[in-house]
Amino acid sequence: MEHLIIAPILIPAFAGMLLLLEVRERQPLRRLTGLVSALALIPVAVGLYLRAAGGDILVYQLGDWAAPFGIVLVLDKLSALMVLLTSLLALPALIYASRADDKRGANFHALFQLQLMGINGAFLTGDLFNLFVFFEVLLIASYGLALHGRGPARVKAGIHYVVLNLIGSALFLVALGLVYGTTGTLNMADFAVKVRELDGGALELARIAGLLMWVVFGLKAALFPLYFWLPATYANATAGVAALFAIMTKVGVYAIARVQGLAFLDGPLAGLGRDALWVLALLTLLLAAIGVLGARRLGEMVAYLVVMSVGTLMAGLSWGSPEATGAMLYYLIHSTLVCGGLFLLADLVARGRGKLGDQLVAGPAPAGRSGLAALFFLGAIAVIGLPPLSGFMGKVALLQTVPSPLYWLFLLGGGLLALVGMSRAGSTLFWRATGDGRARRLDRPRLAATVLLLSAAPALAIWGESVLEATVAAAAQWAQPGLYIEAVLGGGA
Amino acid sequence: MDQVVEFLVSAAILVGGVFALVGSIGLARLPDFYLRLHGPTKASTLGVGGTILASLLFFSWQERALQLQEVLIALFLFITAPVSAHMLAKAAMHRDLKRREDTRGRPWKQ
Amino acid sequence: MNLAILVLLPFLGAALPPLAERLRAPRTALALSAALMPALALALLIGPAGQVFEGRTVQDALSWMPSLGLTLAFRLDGLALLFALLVLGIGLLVILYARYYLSANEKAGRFYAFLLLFMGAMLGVVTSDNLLLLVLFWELTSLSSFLLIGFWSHQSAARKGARMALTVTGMGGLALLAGVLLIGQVVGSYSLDQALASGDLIRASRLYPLILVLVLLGIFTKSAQFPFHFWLPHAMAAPTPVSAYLHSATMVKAGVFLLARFYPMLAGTDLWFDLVTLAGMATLLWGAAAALFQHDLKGLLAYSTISHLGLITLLFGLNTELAAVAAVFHIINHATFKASLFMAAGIIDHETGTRDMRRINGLWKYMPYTAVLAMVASAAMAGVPLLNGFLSKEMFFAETLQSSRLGAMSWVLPLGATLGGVFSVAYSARFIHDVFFNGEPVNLPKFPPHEPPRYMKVPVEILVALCVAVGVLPAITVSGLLAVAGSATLGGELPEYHLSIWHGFNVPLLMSVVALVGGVAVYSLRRWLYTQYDRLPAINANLIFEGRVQALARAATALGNTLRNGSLQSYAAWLLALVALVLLVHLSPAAIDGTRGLLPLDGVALLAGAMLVVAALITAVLHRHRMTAIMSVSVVGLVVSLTFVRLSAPDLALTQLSVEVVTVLLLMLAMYFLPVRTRMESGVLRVSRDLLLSVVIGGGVGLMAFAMMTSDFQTISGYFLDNAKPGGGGTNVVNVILVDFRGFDTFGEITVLGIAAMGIYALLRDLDLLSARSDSVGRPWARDAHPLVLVTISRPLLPLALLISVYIFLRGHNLPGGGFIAGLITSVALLLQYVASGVEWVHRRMPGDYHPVVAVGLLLAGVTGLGSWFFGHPFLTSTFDHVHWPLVGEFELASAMLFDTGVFLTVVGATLLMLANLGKLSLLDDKKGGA
Amino acid sequence: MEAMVAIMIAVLVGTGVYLVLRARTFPVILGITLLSYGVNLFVFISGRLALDQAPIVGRGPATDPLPQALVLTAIVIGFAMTAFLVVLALRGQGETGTDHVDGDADEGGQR
Amino acid sequence: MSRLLPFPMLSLLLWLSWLLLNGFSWGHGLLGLVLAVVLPLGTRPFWPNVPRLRDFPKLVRFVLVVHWDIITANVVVARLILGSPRKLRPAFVELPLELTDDFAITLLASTISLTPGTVSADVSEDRRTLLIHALDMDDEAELVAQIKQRYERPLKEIFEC
Amino acid sequence: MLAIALPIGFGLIVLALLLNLYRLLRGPTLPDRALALDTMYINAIALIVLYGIATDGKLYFEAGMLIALIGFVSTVAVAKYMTRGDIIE
Ligand code: NA
Ligand code: NA
Repeated sequence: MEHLIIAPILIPAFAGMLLLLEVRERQPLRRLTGLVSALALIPVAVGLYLRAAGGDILVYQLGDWAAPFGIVLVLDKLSALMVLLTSLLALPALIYASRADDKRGANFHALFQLQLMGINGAFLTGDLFNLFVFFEVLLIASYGLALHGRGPARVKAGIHYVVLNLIGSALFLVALGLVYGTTGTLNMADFAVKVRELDGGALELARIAGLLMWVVFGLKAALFPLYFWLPATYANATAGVAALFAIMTKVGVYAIARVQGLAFLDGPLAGLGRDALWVLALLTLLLAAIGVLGARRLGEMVAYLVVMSVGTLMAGLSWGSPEATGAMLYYLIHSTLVCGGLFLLADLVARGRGKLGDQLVAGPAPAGRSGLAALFFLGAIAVIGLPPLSGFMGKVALLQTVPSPLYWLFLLGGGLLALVGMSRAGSTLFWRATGDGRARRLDRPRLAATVLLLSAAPALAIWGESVLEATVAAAAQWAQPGLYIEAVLGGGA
Repeated sequence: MDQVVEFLVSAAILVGGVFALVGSIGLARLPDFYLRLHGPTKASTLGVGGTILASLLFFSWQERALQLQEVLIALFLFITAPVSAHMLAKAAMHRDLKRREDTRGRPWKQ
Repeated sequence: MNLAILVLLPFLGAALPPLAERLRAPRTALALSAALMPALALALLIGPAGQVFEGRTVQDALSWMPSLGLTLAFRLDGLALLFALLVLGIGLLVILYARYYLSANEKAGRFYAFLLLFMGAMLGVVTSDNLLLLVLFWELTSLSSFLLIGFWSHQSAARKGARMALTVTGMGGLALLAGVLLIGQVVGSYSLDQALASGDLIRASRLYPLILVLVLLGIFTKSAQFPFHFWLPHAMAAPTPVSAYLHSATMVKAGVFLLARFYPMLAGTDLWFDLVTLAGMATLLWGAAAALFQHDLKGLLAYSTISHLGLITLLFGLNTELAAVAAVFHIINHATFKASLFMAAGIIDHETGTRDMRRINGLWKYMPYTAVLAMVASAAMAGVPLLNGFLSKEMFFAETLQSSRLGAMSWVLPLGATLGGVFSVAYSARFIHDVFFNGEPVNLPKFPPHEPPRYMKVPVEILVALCVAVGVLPAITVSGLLAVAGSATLGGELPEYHLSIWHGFNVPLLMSVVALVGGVAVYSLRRWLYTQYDRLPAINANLIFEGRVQALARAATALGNTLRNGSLQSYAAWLLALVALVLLVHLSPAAIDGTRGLLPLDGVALLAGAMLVVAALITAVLHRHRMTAIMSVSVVGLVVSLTFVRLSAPDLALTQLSVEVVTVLLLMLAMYFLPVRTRMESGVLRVSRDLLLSVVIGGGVGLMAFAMMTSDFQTISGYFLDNAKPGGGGTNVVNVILVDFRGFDTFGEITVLGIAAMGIYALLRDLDLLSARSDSVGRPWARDAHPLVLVTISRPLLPLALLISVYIFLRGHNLPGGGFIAGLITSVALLLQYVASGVEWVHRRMPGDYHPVVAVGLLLAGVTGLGSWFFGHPFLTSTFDHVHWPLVGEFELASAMLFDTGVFLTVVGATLLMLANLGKLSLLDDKKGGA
Repeated sequence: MEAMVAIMIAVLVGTGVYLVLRARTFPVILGITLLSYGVNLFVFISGRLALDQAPIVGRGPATDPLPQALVLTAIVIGFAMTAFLVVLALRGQGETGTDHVDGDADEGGQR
Repeated sequence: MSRLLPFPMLSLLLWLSWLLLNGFSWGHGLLGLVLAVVLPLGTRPFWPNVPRLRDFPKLVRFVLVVHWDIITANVVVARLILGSPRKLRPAFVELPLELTDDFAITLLASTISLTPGTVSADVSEDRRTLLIHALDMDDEAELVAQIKQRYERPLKEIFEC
Repeated sequence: MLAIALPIGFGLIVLALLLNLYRLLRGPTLPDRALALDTMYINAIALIVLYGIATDGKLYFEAGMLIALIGFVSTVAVAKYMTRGDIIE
């Protein structure tokens, strides 16, 4: 039994608890604890990924109870990839927040760690109800983080975010009730096996359970018409938090991929809701692109870019082929890191512009204008999908594997709208500057964190083949639910 | 079961039920809040008391040993119920709730 | 020799000038640092060039993303060589020119960097042997030209021009990408080599029309073909070296380069002829005519460029080999004379301070040397014999006569060509006459103008010399290059043709003569034409485009705001409507097909159920009376608890009951700061919508519940019933599941509780809230804050409640109870102390920060889980044993108890952290308000 | 009995949905509470109904214990979430001066 | 002893409660004893004034009297409730207190509330008067005298000198 | 005999609960409603104890005890809210 599998959950969990124990509010100590944990997650995640890349699916039986009776963690290529991605995103986001933002409210570091715990748990768990629990962990932590700091807009957005997710949690429970009520199990693999044997009314209920899960995961992923909460929530969140949130929508995408890959690739419910997801994904893509164009703040624009990436990803996923899923995963990695970096960048810009913040109106140039402009240019190219950065590779991969004229039109057209929007934004912020603003230097650690995340774009382009090979391999494994089921139900029991 | 015990249990149940109901009837039909306050705090305590007595008898007989756990319910209720009534009375006086005109004495200003 | 390195050199070179600038290098050194890499590249090109002239194609490939079909594959054939020479050669001249053009205070380092980026991209476009790589470089040219056009970013025109160029060419680039992907789909490879060899396959493909249209979209936008030409004049806001480079020799030529490159793949069909010829002809005429009317020197050149690009395009469209060769020839010629003209225009701008031809007159007097150069180049542009422009234009005229595709309408082509020639001569004449003669300068910002610095003229001299050399001695100067480029374009043998000045008296010559005479005639009529032109409504593409974009952005914002209207309820309605839709579409009464026997319904259950229904409805109907609603919700909670009692779930009943109490406390704490009533706000329509959603979703869930309850199913739960005792050491199966089988869920659950408490603490910290100074009827609050009876009773209740907590906790593993319920009881008892005696009183008696309690609780649970590692078991593996003590007897010790203690502490800590801090709010308020 | 419970669930979910769609935080909180009751019952009955069969080993026939454990977890989480929402509503009241959440357009515009 | 058992009555109550809950066994007797000692000690700070029990037998007597009163008066009150509300003669009555100990006053107030027909509505700030609401009062003096005699006096004897 | 007494007992208490609900619905004042709720809690105890007798088990005794012990806290909170607004001061 490899205890390393549970480490991505336990490391931040214990870090969070220890942070809670530290009552004297010694910020340096808290920062250190948080950063050490975030740093430690990276080698752990790399190690896990390397284990998974070998091709075996590893199962960790909590409490030594065999599936489907106990809860299991499952490490396959897909979940390992997601955990690795999370760790890579988390460290720069935390570095950025640790400069000063963490002091703007209580318990920041503990919440951050427990958020990581929730995210990693959601990626690793092989049990549907446990997925619900980890969803709640990551949600409640994200509520706290989204509201970290102050300001009416943040609170208002926070209320929207919280209430919608509470409704979402209720729906998830209904879905879980149906899952258990029809198949008598909660283990994902077991569910996948038993759902294939259903018929009659039970099948009908299981179908609704699946569709409700799509709704719930779609809410997390921010699919149309469920994304409306996202722009305000993300745009108003503290930068480091917004950057971390770039992975949150991906949890939704992952959950859909996971459940779909296990239970709905074949059998009586094959392709469940795929058409609807496809349509919604395309609409999301389009509307988010329009949102990018119409955004009036940089943070809002980046938030819409996040939504746009979700549309792009979900369309790729709902196309259903392993190849498209492989391409989708590459794009997922790219968009998570780049959007995270852009959130940080938006904050750097806002900081340099005083009261104007990240509003897209002409004003004094931010401190370190040319450097920021260069970063913005880089990030914009990447996120729009222009060469030679990772966005281009990702889009080409998706276009190649999803040969649908409609998708091409939306993806390329959306890219064009984003191009127009981002070029306007960049022009307004960096070119139309009315004289140089405050001559303050850029904060180096903040800049470093931003650069770290944005450097994903060139890195994913240069080493694109290795990454794409990895994501394609993950998708290939994903497309063979039998392997997963065998590992969970066959092996350890 | 012994007829006598059964009779006693049944009687206790009925007594409890009747007093619970009477208390609630008081709550429902008495004309002002202060009067309504008497219904539940009195009758309900005996209502619960009756059922608890029934339960004591029943289980003690059943287990052939004294089963007094339920006494604790009564104990706790006797400790807490007057507080509820007291606090509600204070609330009513604070709000200067209407009382029946022929009420003698006056409530205190809060 | 590695072609990849050749392409890489300018990119590497882009780093040098900024570095030099940072080192405060003088301007010349800066220019030299910029020139270094291109010069090196040009030198390195000599070797492979020799091979190309021997008729070979030099190829070179590195792997990049083979799974995408994207390889770093390069090829150097005649066509690529031609363009590489143009890109590098003219590039070097432009760097030299820019050394003098840019003023001292401009960021020359950055400028050169952008220029070199562009150069590298352009080099990449022309040498790519991989279609995706080609697109990649293609887009890079758009991006780097965006930076170059916007170089003077303080100018609005520059910013807008840059964005327009990027938008239009970017759109084309996306279309090209789509086209290329389709080609790849048809050919099965993105290798240019293979694609060029698969022309027949592509043309026969069902996708051919789509491919053609997409590729042409890319080409036309880049080469400013009608109707995508409008961005080019506005790109003239760029510094002149940029125009000289991008808009004469390179970027706009990328489009026609691609026409040449894809010629073997896509040309030869009627569709090709129709689309390409038509666009070319329209562009030729429109550009030529518009050029005449520009008063801006660079504007004239820009439209002239458009026109010449149209000419080249038209030639490619004609589908004859000779026309293609002519097109390639004209590419060379146009590059040389147009680059020199731009530079000359830049010199004039530089020396006079304006580009307005209405003010610039009679410069012959002031800068005769420059005038000569410019006049020669203009003559070449006009197609005057003995200059290079004449030769290719002659070939063009000849080719227009050969086409028969239009049947009876075939005369249109030569006519159009001649007409284009006429205007071309006219605007060239204007460039010469209006600038260098035509009286005296008017109000020049810089006066008097004089010749520019010596070396600023060198690039122009070189280019003009080339114009003359090619024009006079074509066979010696250009024929070799043209031959290899032409054959590479055609992808095979060259047709028979002769580059000579004199072909005898023939129709093309006649057309040339007509063009020259007609052009001069048109120019002499210019005053009348200008007045006519001024009567036409002015069209400013920049304004229109910017207006469109802004309107689009506004519409986008409006649409965004309509959907994302800031109303939580509309978001929630979308979510719930989606659920309702799922239920309406997929749920049918047929789902109730179970055969499970029903339980009898008794009166008590019926009445209790009715009570719940009534209370829930009261809550919904009377929700605006908030206190009433809170109480009716409590009734619902009570009935739910009773339901759990009735339906064999004692643990749930206990949990529900204790949670209920804490929730009411919480709500009452909150109510102090919230309005007592909700105003009536929803309209009938809104209420009906919400009712509909409620009925559908409520009904649907109820129906599903009934369907589930009435059908049998296979479940794993038998395992838990069987193993709770032997495996988990407890008889309360629910508890064993919670602390053992699914202890990980509980671990997560208490984490949620802990996080919620932390988040609440953070939310409450320095929250400014106005509390009500009087109750809902306006009466001041009662005096008695701590009623005696309440205070006194709360005291013994604390130890009693703790006793009960211990009892509930200890029995939990075997009977209903457990850490969670025990924790809640303890919390309530402690909260009662707060309610009865106040925060300060309580905090004098016990520590007020509950963070450590939560932490210790979570850690205890976590560490218990970790403990199993030391025994080689997974996280949270439990163990238990029966211990026998004298007197006490036998009792069980289970690690799960330790875990449950963690749960207990977390619950106590979290609940108190939440509620006590909420209670403390009013203290802050009191201090602030001094009430 | 099953029909009775189904109706209870339907009413709870229905009223919950209705209240969640009201324009202020307070009814939304109530709505979430009712919705949670309904949903918890729904999960609970996924183990089917049983009278007097508490899942305690050694007391004869026992009902399905698993959904009970799940609901217990759900109740705790629901409590945490409700508490958070209540305090958030207070925060909203404190920072915006109202508990209205049916907002105006354009809040993405300002920070 | 008083250090270890600050409130012997409470400890006894806790111990008995524990045995009531768990039934008697040596184990539980011991555990209950531990709890009966530990819990009062732990909650010691919450008891600023220790009510001293003077007379245990009187307490038992008092409890029995109260129970008897509850039962008998319940019948009376039931009749009142079911009868015509018109016939009720409600009244607020102020009872002058002789008791001075908070705990004793609270016990008196609770007793009054528990016995049918009367509810203690308030205690004056100076703790000298108890406000009682009576459901159906014949004569104020009689009621006050009855309460004083039946409840207040025993309580005074139990808890105060 | 018990077989008759029990249903009657249940009936009486449920009837009482319904009357409480009526008062809760009717009001007219907040203290009335709070009192009604408090009474419901107490009647619920009786119901639970009866259920224990009816099912011949003591599993639900704790539920009744819990209500008796801490059920009044919500009533106290409501009453305190009405008099002081601030329930924890
Ligand atoms: Na002029
Ligand atoms: Na307070």
